[in-house]
Amino acid sequence: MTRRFWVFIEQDHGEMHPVAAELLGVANCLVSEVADELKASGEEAIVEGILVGHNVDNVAKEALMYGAERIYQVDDPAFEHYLNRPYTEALTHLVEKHKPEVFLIGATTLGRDLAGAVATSVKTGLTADCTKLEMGPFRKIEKKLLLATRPAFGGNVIATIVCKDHTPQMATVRPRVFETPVRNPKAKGEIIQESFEVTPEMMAAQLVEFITDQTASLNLEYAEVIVSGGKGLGNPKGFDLIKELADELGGVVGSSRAAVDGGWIDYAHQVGQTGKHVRPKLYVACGISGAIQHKVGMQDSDYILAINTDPQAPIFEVSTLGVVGDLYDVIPEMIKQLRAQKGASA
Amino acid sequence: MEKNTQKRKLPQVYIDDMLMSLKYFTDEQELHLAIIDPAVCQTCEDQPCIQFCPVGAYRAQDGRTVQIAVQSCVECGTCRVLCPYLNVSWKNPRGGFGVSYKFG
Amino acid sequence: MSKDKLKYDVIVVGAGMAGSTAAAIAAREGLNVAIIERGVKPGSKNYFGGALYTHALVDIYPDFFDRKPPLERPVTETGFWFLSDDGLVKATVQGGVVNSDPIDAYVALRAEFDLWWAEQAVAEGAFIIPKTLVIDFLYEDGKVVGVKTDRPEGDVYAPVVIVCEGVNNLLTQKLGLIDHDIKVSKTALAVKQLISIPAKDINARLGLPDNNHGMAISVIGDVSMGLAGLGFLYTANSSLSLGVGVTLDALQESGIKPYELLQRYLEHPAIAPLIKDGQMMEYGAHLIPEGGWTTMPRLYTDGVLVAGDAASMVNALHWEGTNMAITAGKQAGLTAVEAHKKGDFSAKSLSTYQDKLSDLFVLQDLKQYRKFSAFLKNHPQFMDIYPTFINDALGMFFTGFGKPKRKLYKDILRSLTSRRPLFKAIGDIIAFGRSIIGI
Amino acid sequence: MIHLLVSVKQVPDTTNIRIDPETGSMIRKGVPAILNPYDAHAVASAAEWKKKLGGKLTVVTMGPPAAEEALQECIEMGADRAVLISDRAFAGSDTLATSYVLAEAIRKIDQEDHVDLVFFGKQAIDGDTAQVGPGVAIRLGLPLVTYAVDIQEINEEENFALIVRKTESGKEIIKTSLPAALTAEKAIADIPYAALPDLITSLKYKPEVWSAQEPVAYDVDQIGLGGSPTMVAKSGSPEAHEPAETINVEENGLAGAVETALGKMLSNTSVAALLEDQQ
Repeated sequence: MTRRFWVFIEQDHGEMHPVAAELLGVANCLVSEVADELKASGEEAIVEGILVGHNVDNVAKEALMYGAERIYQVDDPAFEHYLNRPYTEALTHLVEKHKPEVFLIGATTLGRDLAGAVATSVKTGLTADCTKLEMGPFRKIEKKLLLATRPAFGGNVIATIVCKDHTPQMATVRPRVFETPVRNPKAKGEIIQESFEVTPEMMAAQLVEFITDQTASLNLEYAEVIVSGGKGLGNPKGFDLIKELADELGGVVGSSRAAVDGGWIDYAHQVGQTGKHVRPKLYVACGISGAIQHKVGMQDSDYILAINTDPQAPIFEVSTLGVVGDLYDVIPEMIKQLRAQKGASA
Repeated sequence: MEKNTQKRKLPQVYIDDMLMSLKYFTDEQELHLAIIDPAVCQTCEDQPCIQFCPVGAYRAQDGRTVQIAVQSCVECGTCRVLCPYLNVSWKNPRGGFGVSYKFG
Repeated sequence: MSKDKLKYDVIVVGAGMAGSTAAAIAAREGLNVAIIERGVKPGSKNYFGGALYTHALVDIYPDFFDRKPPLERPVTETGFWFLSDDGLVKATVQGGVVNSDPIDAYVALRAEFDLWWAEQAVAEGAFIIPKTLVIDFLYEDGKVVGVKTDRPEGDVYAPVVIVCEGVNNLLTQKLGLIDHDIKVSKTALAVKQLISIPAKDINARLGLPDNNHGMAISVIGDVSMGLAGLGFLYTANSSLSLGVGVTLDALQESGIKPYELLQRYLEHPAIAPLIKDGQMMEYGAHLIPEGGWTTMPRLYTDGVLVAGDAASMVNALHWEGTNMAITAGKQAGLTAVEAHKKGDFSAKSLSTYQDKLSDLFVLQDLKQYRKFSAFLKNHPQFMDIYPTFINDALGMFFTGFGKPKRKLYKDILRSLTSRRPLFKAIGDIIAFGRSIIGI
Repeated sequence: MIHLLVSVKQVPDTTNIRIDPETGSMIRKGVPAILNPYDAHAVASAAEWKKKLGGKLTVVTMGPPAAEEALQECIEMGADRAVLISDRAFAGSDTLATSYVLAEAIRKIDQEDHVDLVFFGKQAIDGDTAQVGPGVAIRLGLPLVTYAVDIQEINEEENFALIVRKTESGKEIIKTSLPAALTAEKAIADIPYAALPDLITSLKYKPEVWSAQEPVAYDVDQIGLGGSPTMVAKSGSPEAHEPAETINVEENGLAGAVETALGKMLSNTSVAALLEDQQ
């Protein structure tokens, strides 16, 4: 019997979503964690990608390069745009046909409701927004189970959840929680076309119009890059430097409450408990000590760079990377090197 | 008790750490506090609202105008009573909104 | 929704100590009573030090303790702590008179207790309308016949309205029962922190034998940095309530930020060890009306009675506010019942409310203490010189080993006279006596 | 006449959670229970459409008796009928069991009076799983539109609805036949300030209480712990973040420190992608 570790390969108009690659990496780790059981039982384990869409052959090839050994591809015009019902029915059919042991799906807006529907349709357990996944023993159950760890009650409690005697054990994971595995362009693997008959009843909901959101005004809450200034700037003029770095990174200017208190910048820029909650991809905190009420407003950012003269500043507790130094030196140097890089690659 | 010589000074307090402990039902549609005439604040000598609001909801902006973080208010009334120019439009929040003490 | 008018026999504005009591008393006599509370639930807008006094609670519900009220620790030890800059003299009393059965005072947390207290009024038949703000009155030929709320279709009618809106008595002012807003010289701002500390640590650090013992302490001296005001410490079951109240004019003159004054009190060398490793559960602030007699509005007009903080019913020196509110609430409730029996809701008919209160401690005490807040303002020595002197005097007395005692007593006396000439100190004591006797 | 239904949940208010340091479990005392914020906006939207088109709004919740308060809040916002599904047998239900209980209850209500559109909040702020809505929709065979930020049209004659949903890359307008299901973002509707008579009605309203036996006879194997494949192996408070890796300007020199920092940032694919977009 083959132990199948599945990953849903999410794609958007033929573009593979990076979270799929991250989860293929995780799936291969899980397989390595059951190597001892495989040797003992003589069973085999395989990481397989599940791809649903229309004209998505290149996505299948791409997935093989990130560690999928086999792809089941359902390619049909009905699946060109994501709709919950047809996608759920197709996945349910594949699960019932191949009986995977573990099924990982990216916790994107698409993945979150697709996983909920599939888990219910297949009558199995699902753990959402996991921050850690591993195969491990649980009580007296003979085979290792998927131990899925996730935050609950607004991040105040961390729980490890198991799905016993139901398969597949399903879990969703937010993008960028796990590293992206190395892309191996020479990877080989099998792509199996699976057919699935979509009934009209499944197509009760249709996409009528799609409005891309480039024009979303760069307001703080939805900005992708935020460069924030705090008390460490010393005076209002400091925000000119912050603005320059923000423009260089294509971001917007934020601030801590202390800067707003000092009257250096308008209240609309304030990030924090009594200001705005933000989740940008990149948050650069300059001269911000990082008192708790500021951290609450920005700790969900994906990547946090903090620049502060004080190595003990609390901001370093939540940042991904810290530079200990005077921002009036560090920022101009950073702008210079960014421009140099742009110059080189332009 | 350790003996220290000079009189104990006033500690620096970051008011927002206090606010983290409070439960608010924030009224998205109506603000119950407002500055009646911002120009008056610019002439106000010591701006007591900023100094004595127990939750630091009043903040000086550039040019000595005053901004209110209304959602931090605990409806104590100090600003209304201390404002030398009666320049604060002070109302209780709409029913069900504002601070909601968990312990009290 | 039915279009006919919302009509009750009595409307009570505010579900605090006074409001819920008035509603319970009126409902008990068979009247159809509505309490209109602006908070999400009764208690969510109420805040105090503080302790509740058994005499008032039992007067409303004789079976009070059988109802299992949500009280914190009983107050088995109470008194003054005199804080100097870095020292402390504890003048507290326990046992004896304090050890009555049942105990005279219980520490409480208002969010939980006021909700329970309002539920007792509901059990008597009152109806609570939460999440609704009363913004004005409804009149018919000059007489109040109901209230206007801030909700659509929000008019509610009743021949008598009992206003228990609390210290910010905007409605009472709107009725013209008082011609001014609350005064900076007659109002204190109190700020407080409730700090969670395991019960066994509270008992160990404060010398309480078990969780069934508690403290209510008035803290005088360094806590208010010489400003006219008082600090306090109350022991809840597994948390400590520590705060300080200072009159607004003194605070304004000092330029001190209220939360910095509180933090300084919490960092006092004698206080900090009590709250070590404690977790702050809630910070809050509230005004306390200290004008008493001198800022009391007229207590009644056509169709309206006023009770509680809205009527300045607080005796700051004795930390009496909630019991006055409960007592006044009861008399207001009874007055409403009588008015219904007489079918006369005029000011004259409702004036019996004032007469009832005059025979009780509420108005008597407030009248007697009418000069006290002015006294405090003019005698700052009670807030810094005398507490520090008491610390020095007792400190020297109990460490005067090997010192010629004649010199010791001279030093003790000089530690007073160096700060305040003797005849002035005596004058202060006399002035204190007069202000609390009310002559 | 339209019949709309909203599935709601009463949740502990997680913005004020305190964790008992010893046991690592949540301290319940002093933590108010509230109507899940996303559900409140869903009810507000359903109430708007019920008033506009004329019809009935039913709300349903699965929870302890105290959840009655959350249902009263829905009546205040304009719901006409509230059903509380409460039974000890449901204790410990995970999302699979929960979606079974809710789906069967909605099926029963639909038999009495056909339901045109089922609303869910996007997610519950205590569990944050966002699985119950999709689970119930698939069990009832309803087309599902998630992350709805606006309902443009509900057309009873031609039996369709136009719903706008928000995704990372933009906004989609979905046309779905009725009956259907949607999960709502807060933007779908503002919460009204109820008229006093509605508030008073809600205070006196007693919801219908359904048990595990009637009026729906639930299959015991699909509810409670027995019906829940997932269970909590262990839980505790999050370990403190260890401080970030820091580069010191003094030690590495200004240019060197910034270069290393930029290098590390660019090794992160999403940051690298971001910076390329700016070229």
